[in-house]
Amino acid sequence: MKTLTIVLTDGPYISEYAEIAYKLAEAALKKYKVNIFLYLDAVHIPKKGQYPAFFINAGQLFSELAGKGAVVRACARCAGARGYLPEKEIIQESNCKDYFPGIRITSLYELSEMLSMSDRVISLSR
Amino acid sequence: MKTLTIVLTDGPYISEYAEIAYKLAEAALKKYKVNIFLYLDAVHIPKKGQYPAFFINAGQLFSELAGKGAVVRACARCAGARGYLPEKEIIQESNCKDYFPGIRITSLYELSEMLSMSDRVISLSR
Amino acid sequence: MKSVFYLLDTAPYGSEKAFGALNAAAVSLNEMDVTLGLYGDGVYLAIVGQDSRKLGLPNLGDILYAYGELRVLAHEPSLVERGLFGQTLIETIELADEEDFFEAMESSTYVIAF
Amino acid sequence: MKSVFYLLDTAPYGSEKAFGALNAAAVSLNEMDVTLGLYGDGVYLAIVGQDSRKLGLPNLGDILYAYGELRVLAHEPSLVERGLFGQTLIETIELADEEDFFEAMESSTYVIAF
Amino acid sequence: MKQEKMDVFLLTKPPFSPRSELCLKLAARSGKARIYLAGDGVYNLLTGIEKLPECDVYACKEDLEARAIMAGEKVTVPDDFYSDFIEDIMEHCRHEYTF
Amino acid sequence: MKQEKMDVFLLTKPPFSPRSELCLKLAARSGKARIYLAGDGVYNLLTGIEKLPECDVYACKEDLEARAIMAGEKVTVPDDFYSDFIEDIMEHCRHEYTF
Repeated sequence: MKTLTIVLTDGPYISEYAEIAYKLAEAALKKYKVNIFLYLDAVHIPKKGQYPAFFINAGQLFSELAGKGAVVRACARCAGARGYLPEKEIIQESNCKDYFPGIRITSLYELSEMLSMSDRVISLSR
Repeated sequence: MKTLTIVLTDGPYISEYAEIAYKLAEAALKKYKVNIFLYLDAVHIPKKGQYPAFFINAGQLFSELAGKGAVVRACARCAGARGYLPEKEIIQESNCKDYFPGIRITSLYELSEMLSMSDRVISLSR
Repeated sequence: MKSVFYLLDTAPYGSEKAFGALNAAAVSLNEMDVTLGLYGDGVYLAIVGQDSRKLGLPNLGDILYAYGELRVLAHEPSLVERGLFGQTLIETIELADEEDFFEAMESSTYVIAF
Repeated sequence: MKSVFYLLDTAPYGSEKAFGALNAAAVSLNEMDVTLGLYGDGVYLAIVGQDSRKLGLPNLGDILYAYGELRVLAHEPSLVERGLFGQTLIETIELADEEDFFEAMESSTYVIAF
Repeated sequence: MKQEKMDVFLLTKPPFSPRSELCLKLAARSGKARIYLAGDGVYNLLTGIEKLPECDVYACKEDLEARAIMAGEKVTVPDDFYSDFIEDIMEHCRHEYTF
Repeated sequence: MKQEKMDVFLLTKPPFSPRSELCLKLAARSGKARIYLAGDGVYNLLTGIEKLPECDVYACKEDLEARAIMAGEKVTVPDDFYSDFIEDIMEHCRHEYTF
């Protein structure tokens, strides 16, 4: 099965990229393996407890993607800087208690591995 | 005493504006009243638990400004969308348990009040 | 009365900034003279007939109509450059040439850029 | 071996993107052919003598030196436009005219823009 | 006869942004380009992106509606924009670019 | 004689960004402008911002050092950039702008 990797660098709401990435990933998951790497501000996307009165909950969208089989990973350096810390214990497929289920914090080397295992790559950033 | 209001829209680390705003506010506090309104992505700045290995902790900087008398407020709509919720109880001058001391979530009307009470306004955004 | 000029130079929908500028302008209406200045990519907000339901986003054109008392200026050279001069624009929006646009900024107490 | 072209078009220090692009390029070095392409405002990263200690930020020039094996291309027309053509540039950086720069993008397996 | 593969571009920035201009330059060099316009990328229809030679232009329906942009005759507006784009980049393309 | 007050600009964007160009246009109209360059704004020294007529240009030392930009003779590099800027906008200016 072919693999698509999506690299994101924006947080939710401020730009449309989290939603566009969701639509791309959802379409791709019907036939392909999908990796999503959350870099820089994109590590805010999986934060629990979002109440976007006027928008669609971005954390929920990405958790849903993980539930459908997408591998969603956040950069450890970017996440740590922004106050999201990995823990040893994995609960609901996540190693960060502030994150939605299914989304984990990993080293930046995971981006490199994702790329080397991919067929196509999409990057979205402001 | 004259009043300066600073309006921010970027989160920490992704841009230099949190640090520039800190330097502006610190200089202004020696002689003036300072208001800071955190709008859009800037509501991420006061998040607790930041470990920016290569940068200066932005949350700490803004908490320090609040300690020196700056009025630091975050937009309720933007904060809620991003998972920061106000509570009734005020602990350490903050109404959000995810925020550094001294920084509160308020309605956007507070921006308008800050402006009408100010002598000068600075806005910083990408 | 103090006056505030909100400068919006980002396209609507792709970024939250247009929504943010509209909300900020709306809450200031009671206390100050408010102008929303559309400049650069901000002028796309002026196009009539926006329908954002399928994106699940607030309709920014409707918000503009809802605050009819808000003065909205669109920078004409930005409109022309973007191929918008022939388009039907939201009728509450005033076109301003560069001179008038800059004068509106200069005569405001504050200029806030998003 | 797969190849990845990281496109950096943002100025260093004012944004985390340059630091992010350098780190991403560094971790890919073992597994792929990596090129960092400086384009538009990204070319400011090429200036020699950066000293960011007083800003409390990592020195991006030093990071470039530390990964000497990383191929870094600077888009010459962007340099010229920004008044950088006479400046001393970090010596590990290759200047590329538009044709060579675009060819490097086209011949890479992936292009990732930050 | 072997069908020559195309280059596929996803453009989400409005006209005149440095990324849009880079996208247009690479598309012009391609000889066989398909440009998918999503998000603020649909504003490129106001400045005539569909007139580029040897380029097919696709635009996302929901993004057109939100922004009140009309797609002319030369522009394809698929029923399922994202599925078509994914199919193109995964199966039918020489190189994919996102701007 | 009454000293005419100046317009004060804080510019943190590099050259050619739409905000920088707007800043330069307003400064050119001012007749008495003082431009403070901080952050990526100091890159404007490479494109001759200090040559604008009726403009004083100030640049932030730490931002110059980080970016390895030299300030020419016509540019003031204060010991305490932010204090000077605050003093100017709070006490000595007709209008302040930040870009």
